[in-house]
Amino acid sequence: MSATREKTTDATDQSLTSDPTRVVPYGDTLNDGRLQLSFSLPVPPSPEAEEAALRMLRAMGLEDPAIVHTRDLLTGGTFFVAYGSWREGVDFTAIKVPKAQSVVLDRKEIETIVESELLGRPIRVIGACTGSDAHTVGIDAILNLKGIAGHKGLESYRGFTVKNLGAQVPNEVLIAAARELEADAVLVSQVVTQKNVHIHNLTRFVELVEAEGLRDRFLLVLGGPRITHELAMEVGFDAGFGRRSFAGHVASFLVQALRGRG
Amino acid sequence: MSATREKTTDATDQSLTSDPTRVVPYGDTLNDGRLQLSFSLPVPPSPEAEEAALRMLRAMGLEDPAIVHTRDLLTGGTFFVAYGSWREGVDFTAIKVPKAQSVVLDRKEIETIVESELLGRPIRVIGACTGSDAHTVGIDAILNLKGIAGHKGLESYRGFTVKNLGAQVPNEVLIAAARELEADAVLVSQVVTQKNVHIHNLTRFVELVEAEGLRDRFLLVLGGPRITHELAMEVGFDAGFGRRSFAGHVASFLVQALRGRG
Amino acid sequence: MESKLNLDRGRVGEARQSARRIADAVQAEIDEHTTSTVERAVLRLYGVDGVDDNEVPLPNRVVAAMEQAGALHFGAARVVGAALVQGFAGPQECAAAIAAGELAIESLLEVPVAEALDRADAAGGAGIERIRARRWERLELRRRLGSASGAEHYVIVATGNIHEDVLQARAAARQGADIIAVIRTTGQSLLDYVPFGATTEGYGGTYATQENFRIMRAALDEEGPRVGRYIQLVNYASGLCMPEISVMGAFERLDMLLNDSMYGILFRDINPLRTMVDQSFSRTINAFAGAVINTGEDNYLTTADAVEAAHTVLASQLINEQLGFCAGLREEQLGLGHAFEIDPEVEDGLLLEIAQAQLAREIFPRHPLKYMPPTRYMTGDIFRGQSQNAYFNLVSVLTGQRIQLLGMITEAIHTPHLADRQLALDAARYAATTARNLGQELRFVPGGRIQQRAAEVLEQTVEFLQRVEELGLFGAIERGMFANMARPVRGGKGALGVVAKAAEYRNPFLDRFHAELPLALEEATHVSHA
Amino acid sequence: MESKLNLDRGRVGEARQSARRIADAVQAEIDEHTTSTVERAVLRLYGVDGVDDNEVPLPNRVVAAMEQAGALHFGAARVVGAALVQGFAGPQECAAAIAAGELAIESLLEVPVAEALDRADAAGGAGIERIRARRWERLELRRRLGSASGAEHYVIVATGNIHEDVLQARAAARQGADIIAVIRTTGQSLLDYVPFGATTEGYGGTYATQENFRIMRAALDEEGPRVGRYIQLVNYASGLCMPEISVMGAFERLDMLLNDSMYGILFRDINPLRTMVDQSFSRTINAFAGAVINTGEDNYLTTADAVEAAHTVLASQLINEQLGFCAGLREEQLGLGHAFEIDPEVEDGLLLEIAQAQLAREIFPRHPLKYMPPTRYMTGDIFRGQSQNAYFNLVSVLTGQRIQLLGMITEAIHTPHLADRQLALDAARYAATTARNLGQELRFVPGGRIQQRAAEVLEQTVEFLQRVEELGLFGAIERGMFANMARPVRGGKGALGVVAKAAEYRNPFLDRFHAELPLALEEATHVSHA
Ligand code: B12
Ligand code: B12
Ligand SMILES: Cc1ncc(COP(=O)(O)O)c(C=O)c1O
Ligand SMILES: Cc1ncc(COP(=O)(O)O)c(C=O)c1O
Repeated sequence: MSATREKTTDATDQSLTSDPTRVVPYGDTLNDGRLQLSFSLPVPPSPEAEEAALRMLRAMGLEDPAIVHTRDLLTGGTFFVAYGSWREGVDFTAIKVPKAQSVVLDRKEIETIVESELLGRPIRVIGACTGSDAHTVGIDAILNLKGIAGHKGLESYRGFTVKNLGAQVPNEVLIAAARELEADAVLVSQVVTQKNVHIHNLTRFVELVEAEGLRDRFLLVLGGPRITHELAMEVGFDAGFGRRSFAGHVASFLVQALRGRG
Repeated sequence: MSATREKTTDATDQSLTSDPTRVVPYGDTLNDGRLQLSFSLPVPPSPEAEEAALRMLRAMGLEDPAIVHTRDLLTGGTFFVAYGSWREGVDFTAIKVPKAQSVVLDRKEIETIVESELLGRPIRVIGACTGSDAHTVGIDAILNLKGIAGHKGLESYRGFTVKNLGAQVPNEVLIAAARELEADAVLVSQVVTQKNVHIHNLTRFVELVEAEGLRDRFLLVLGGPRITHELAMEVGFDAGFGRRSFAGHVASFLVQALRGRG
Repeated sequence: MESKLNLDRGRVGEARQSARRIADAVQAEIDEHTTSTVERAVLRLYGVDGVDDNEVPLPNRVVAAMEQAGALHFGAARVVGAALVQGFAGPQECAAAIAAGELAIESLLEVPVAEALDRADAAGGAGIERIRARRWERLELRRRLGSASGAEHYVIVATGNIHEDVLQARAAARQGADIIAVIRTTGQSLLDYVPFGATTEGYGGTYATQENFRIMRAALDEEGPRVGRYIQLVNYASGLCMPEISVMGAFERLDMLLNDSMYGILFRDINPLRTMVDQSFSRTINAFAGAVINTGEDNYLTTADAVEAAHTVLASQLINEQLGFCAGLREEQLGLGHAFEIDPEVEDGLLLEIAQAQLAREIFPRHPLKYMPPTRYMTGDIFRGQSQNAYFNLVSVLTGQRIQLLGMITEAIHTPHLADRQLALDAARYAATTARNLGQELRFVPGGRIQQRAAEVLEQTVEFLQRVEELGLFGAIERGMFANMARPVRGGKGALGVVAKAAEYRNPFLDRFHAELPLALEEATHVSHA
Repeated sequence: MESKLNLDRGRVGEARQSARRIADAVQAEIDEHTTSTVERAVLRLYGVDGVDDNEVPLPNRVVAAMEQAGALHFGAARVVGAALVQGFAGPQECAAAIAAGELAIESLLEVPVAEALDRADAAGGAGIERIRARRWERLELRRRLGSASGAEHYVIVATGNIHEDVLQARAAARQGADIIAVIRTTGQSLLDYVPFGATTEGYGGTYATQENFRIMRAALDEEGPRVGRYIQLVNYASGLCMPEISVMGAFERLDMLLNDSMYGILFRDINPLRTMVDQSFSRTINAFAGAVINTGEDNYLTTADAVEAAHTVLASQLINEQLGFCAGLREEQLGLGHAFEIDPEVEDGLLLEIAQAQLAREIFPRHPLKYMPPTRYMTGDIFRGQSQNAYFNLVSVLTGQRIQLLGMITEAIHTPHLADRQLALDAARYAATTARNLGQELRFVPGGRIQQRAAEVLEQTVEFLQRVEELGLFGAIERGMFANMARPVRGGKGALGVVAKAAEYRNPFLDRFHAELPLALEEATHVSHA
């Protein structure tokens, strides 16, 4: 029957990307590269302001930039919501992330390593939220028995001795206490990051530790919602933990790092 | 009294920018360049995915990129909310925006021009929402008496004859009607822009007008929420109007353009 | 259900009676007519499918031949029956022969009517069983997989490419959606045929084709067990091919169809009588298929003002209900539409929204109401949009809406991105959790603003329906009483496709479907939980 | 105001009586003591100001000298009075001389007490008149410019740089803010002095200095007429310098001060007795200055769970109220704190929030309650954050909160950007408009979840306060009954700065302020509109 012809296709389970060496954002079409931005420019609303916004978006390498909303901020500024497409691509296959610890271990594994392979005594950990920072919920979540979101704190692990100095602890006080405890690891929490106050405070901390010749005595561990491992390394710590870190992550790092130290 | 000293300063009414030739976004500090982004990458959540996001942000020229939120999209994708600083700067003093009309006139001025300087007869305007597009609210807002947001439509202006063909009008039908009416201006509305359907449709429209040798007979005016003047020019129209356009803008353009034509 | 609005039940009854009379009058006209797409739907029910080399579907070829022969008013069943009498292997072969010019309609009309119709009746069994099987399949899957207990969260995919739609629909299911609608490409409603095969080139949506339905259905059936609930699939039985799309939906187990009685007239300028005839048969098909239909009252508020035109929404819901009953749908299959479309700048707008949503809930207690999110007053300010959607979600939970379309923060910008849907699903789930029992805890002050508003809208509706009744529905439409759209009864697209039925006209499917309706409650797919 | 919660008024009375007795016991101890910052505040009230070459404020130099001389318990007034008797031109000259080492405290103690105190009394007039003038100025400005009729929308600026703060505060005023708080830099609360001059280098906030107060006040006074309403200015009288900051606030016409009785103890580990004495005098100053104070119960919910610890919030509000009354504040000046801090994942969390907010509203009907937005459960998901804030704004409108702090979508990320505030103000205004009269229209089901929850929290509060009463407030704090923070009564920072008053101790300001209190209703700046 030449007058009819049957077509059919199968729903193949596609992926959101066509090329892992050129990963771009996915809006609603493969490789559309679509992303959303919002920002304020320090100029009052006008066609020129919109043009400035578009130039900025183009300078960022965005194709088809579109301003979808503007709002007069009433003080010489304009708020923009915009969309654009970024299609340069990131080579995903080339990414190797330095992680704080090679493996996240479970409680059993951690406790076994402490018992069988490590120092033959509990690991001594001291922690504080330092400088003028008074946000203790994070460090408490890591150290205290109670933990957070169902993850118990380091206190709950067999083989760890934990001391939590709390809020607004001066660097000097923390270092003195660490020395007194003969700590294996010093944990520092920094939550306030405005104007890089944490960088100043952390740099000072590491300087003090080094000045006292203690750098090799302690593992230095940093944490906080705006902290990345990278940043921690930069300021001279051994590891850094950001959002959604739990005691298990820290413990995994500690046992592996201490094992590494032999 | 040397033991005391008085300090005082005055609150100067600062501006949000220090240098109009290097305009950058304003977050909460002069020249911080801070902006917000959100996007999905076609890779599952992982430290590598975050690194890919950071690389993308850096490739866009953003300093201090920070990922503040990730969400598993459960299909091999990850949603990110991020912040970063763009500090290259746009030279605001160099921006000259080509506007559809040099001046936005008020109703009186427009009507006076029509009466005293123009054709000696009403300006004939025809409009439609063309192709498969059925969004008439925009073109109705421009043409119909009622207008929108307190701005009456073109019908309400003395000296204009207006015909609105409504929704889903084929290009051929609009052109034939324009010819029949001996229109001075043809107004086209395009709201649906997905996969650039409007570009295809508009390009075809201009081709048809040109093929019929009518390009010089009509002023071609384009409008819609995703339309810019720039885009309108590119597809061969005389002017383009985007979000928050009103009849007054169009009328201003028309009388000035027609005056220009002599 | 206890009334929170203290409605005047007598007035509700009057309004419903009025709508009943309006519908009955229309139904009388419907019963006298058939249309090209109704007959194409009959052919599809017989299993006729496929396209010719010009991509013209075979049902269109057959109906075109009938039209040319001036034989449409006899109905396609007679043609099929006659061909079978003449020895064709089946309806598909018959259609192919007609398309190939090898078989003339005229010759088929020579077959004795009674004999042709007998064969036509018998041949209909396969199509009917096919639909019945799909219906049982759905019941079984829903029983096995379960479904949402509160509102069903409904999102759209609209990439234009069925394969990309599938990807996004799968994602949406995993992200928490209960219902997935594949939006149609712009313009399809004005096509007087249904495209064929898998398609990848739509704008603002994807072509509704049977193959696309099949592909999506298969994908969602795979997701169901993975996410632990049955995922419903929606498409549009609107426009010039309402009954055909309903057939396709019935064959591919679509769970829900946009299937309004007046939408095509008002918003697509389709001929009024054509639309009425088409909606009637398509709804009967949906009724038998166990699908839920969605009506489009929300659309009124995109051109008319939500505060001023509130009563037209209620009036239209009542008319849609009665026309639905005429077609054999039961209450549990009537997803009557309404929307959260009051300008956010209106003082006490939220009170009015609550009044309206609760009003619909109380007047249609067993109906799975379809509640649309803000669209008209969404802007490029995606942050304000998120607030608007938050209040919409809250009102939805508060008033026990069942089919909850989710608002997208990018509503004014583009068809939804992958992440837009995720954000919308998260926001709806948040509302459903944090306000789970809020509706049970709140009462409205007697005679206060909310109750007053509801009473006022009801009153206006009664009056409005009286006027419609006087004018007749077609007359009212002609005068622009709905959505400010005046549509002349003889005007509009597709008028040529309407014919008065011949005396010996027969549509075996219509008869059989009606004979077996209404479906038992447990067979009507969606049990309203209101 | 009609009760929506159907509260047991008897139990409310019992709770309040309990709090009254708790406060009275503490007040007895307060009356016996003074502190270094109280005396520095006295010096500031005399007009002593400025810093030495090491940036040490003169009031600190004088008090340090008194402490060294073991003379703090006599009070600074005597020192000032004695210096005036000895012929010093005024308190400032006296302080400068002491700071320069040219005048020994010992020599001043030789001046006959009565004579010194007489002069001290007389010399206080200038400071008192300065404050009174500011109070009248405020009344006049508010009368002239008007202010918000519903909730007052409160936003923060926190750049660290007073000039950048000014820019942003002006913007916020134009964008719709009614109240602007300049957040303090981290760590200032633990400084035992108040920095001096304009500052540009804070972290997470800007130093509270008198000059910064003046700069911001001047800027907002300029904005007021432009935006057509009086813009209120807020800072923190918390930490080790509560009374001094209150003096500065009174001099510079701050309208509102964060000024809790327990915050310093619980959250800054400041010595309990010190805090109690300090809060008492600082509140008396604020009472006389016509300022509103804000308490910090919201902070409890950043470490304790909002569902479980709800009663500690109410208990603390009652204690803060009674201690406020002891200090001379009237109800209209008591901005008692509470917060929308229930985990968004909690089922029916919104019902609990409504119950809590309404409970506060009904128990403190004339108080301008300070309602804090979600902070703890805000994440980097700025879109979910916008929904959380939408519900917060709605509950605020629904329950008639007066001082509405606005939630920022970037709460979990950074101190607010310019645009964050705009979005927050837009969102709050949207809620205020769309739900303007919603509170009036809704009733809670008798004995339903909301009423039950309110009754339960009230009951727990009564019991909790009884236990606090038994232990005494210091004992209860020592046992960690508030915010899970155990603070030993002798521990904490600043303990050394507390001394028992000498028999002949005199604080002329305390006496004069109390003598003129309470302010007339029309003089208490904020008339609650609840
Ligand atoms: C609770 C809170 C407070 C409470 C703190 C109570 C307490 N005892 O901790 C109170 C009310 C006292 C407070 C006060 C202030 N706060 Co505050 N606060 C918050 C809030 C709402 C939640 C923080 C929190 O508890 N998160 C929950 C914990 C579990 O998360 P986390 O800290 O990220 O910890 C996790 C990880 O980061 C990691 N982690 C954290 N530390 C460590 C350490 C180690 C070693 C490791 C391995 C891991 C680790 O593991 C944890 C568990 O997963 C945030 C906003 C928000 N929603 O995030 C603002 C916030 C942190 N505060 C802020 C500010 C500015 C302040 C003030 C300075 C404001 C002021 N000027 O008055 C004051 C002063 C405090 C001070 N001196 O530091 C800003 C910081 C801005 C910035 N990026 O610089 C925020 C972001 C709010 C804002 N947008 O302005 N705050
Ligand atoms: C109302 C509406 C509808 C109504 C239209 C009713 C009608 N008679 O117009 C109905 C319900 C029918 C509808 C249907 C569809 N819609 Co629709 N709809 C909208 C909605 C909610 C509002 C549009 C509107 O009325 N805006 C108000 C007017 C006044 O604004 P405006 O059009 O921008 O016009 C102003 C300016 O742009 C300018 N202007 C406009 N035209 C012109 C012309 C000239 C000459 C000039 C000078 C100026 C000018 O001036 C106007 C006044 O200021 C938007 C979402 C939104 N909030 O924007 C979606 C939206 C436009 N729709 C959309 C889609 C995809 C559809 C459908 C295709 C979906 C589908 N597949 O079923 C269908 C089919 C319609 C079709 N065939 O075109 C998309 C378009 C996406 C895109 N960018 O491609 C949107 C953005 C929603 C979304 N996010 O998916 N829609
Ligand atoms: C009932 C109904 N049918 C159909 C549609 C879709 O429109 P179109 O006719 O463009 O496919 C809608 C859209 O909102 C609708 O509500
Ligand atoms: C009552 C009160 N005082 C003071 C503060 C500010 O904290 P800090 O002591 O760090 O200035 C807060 C913060 O929330 C508060 O609620």
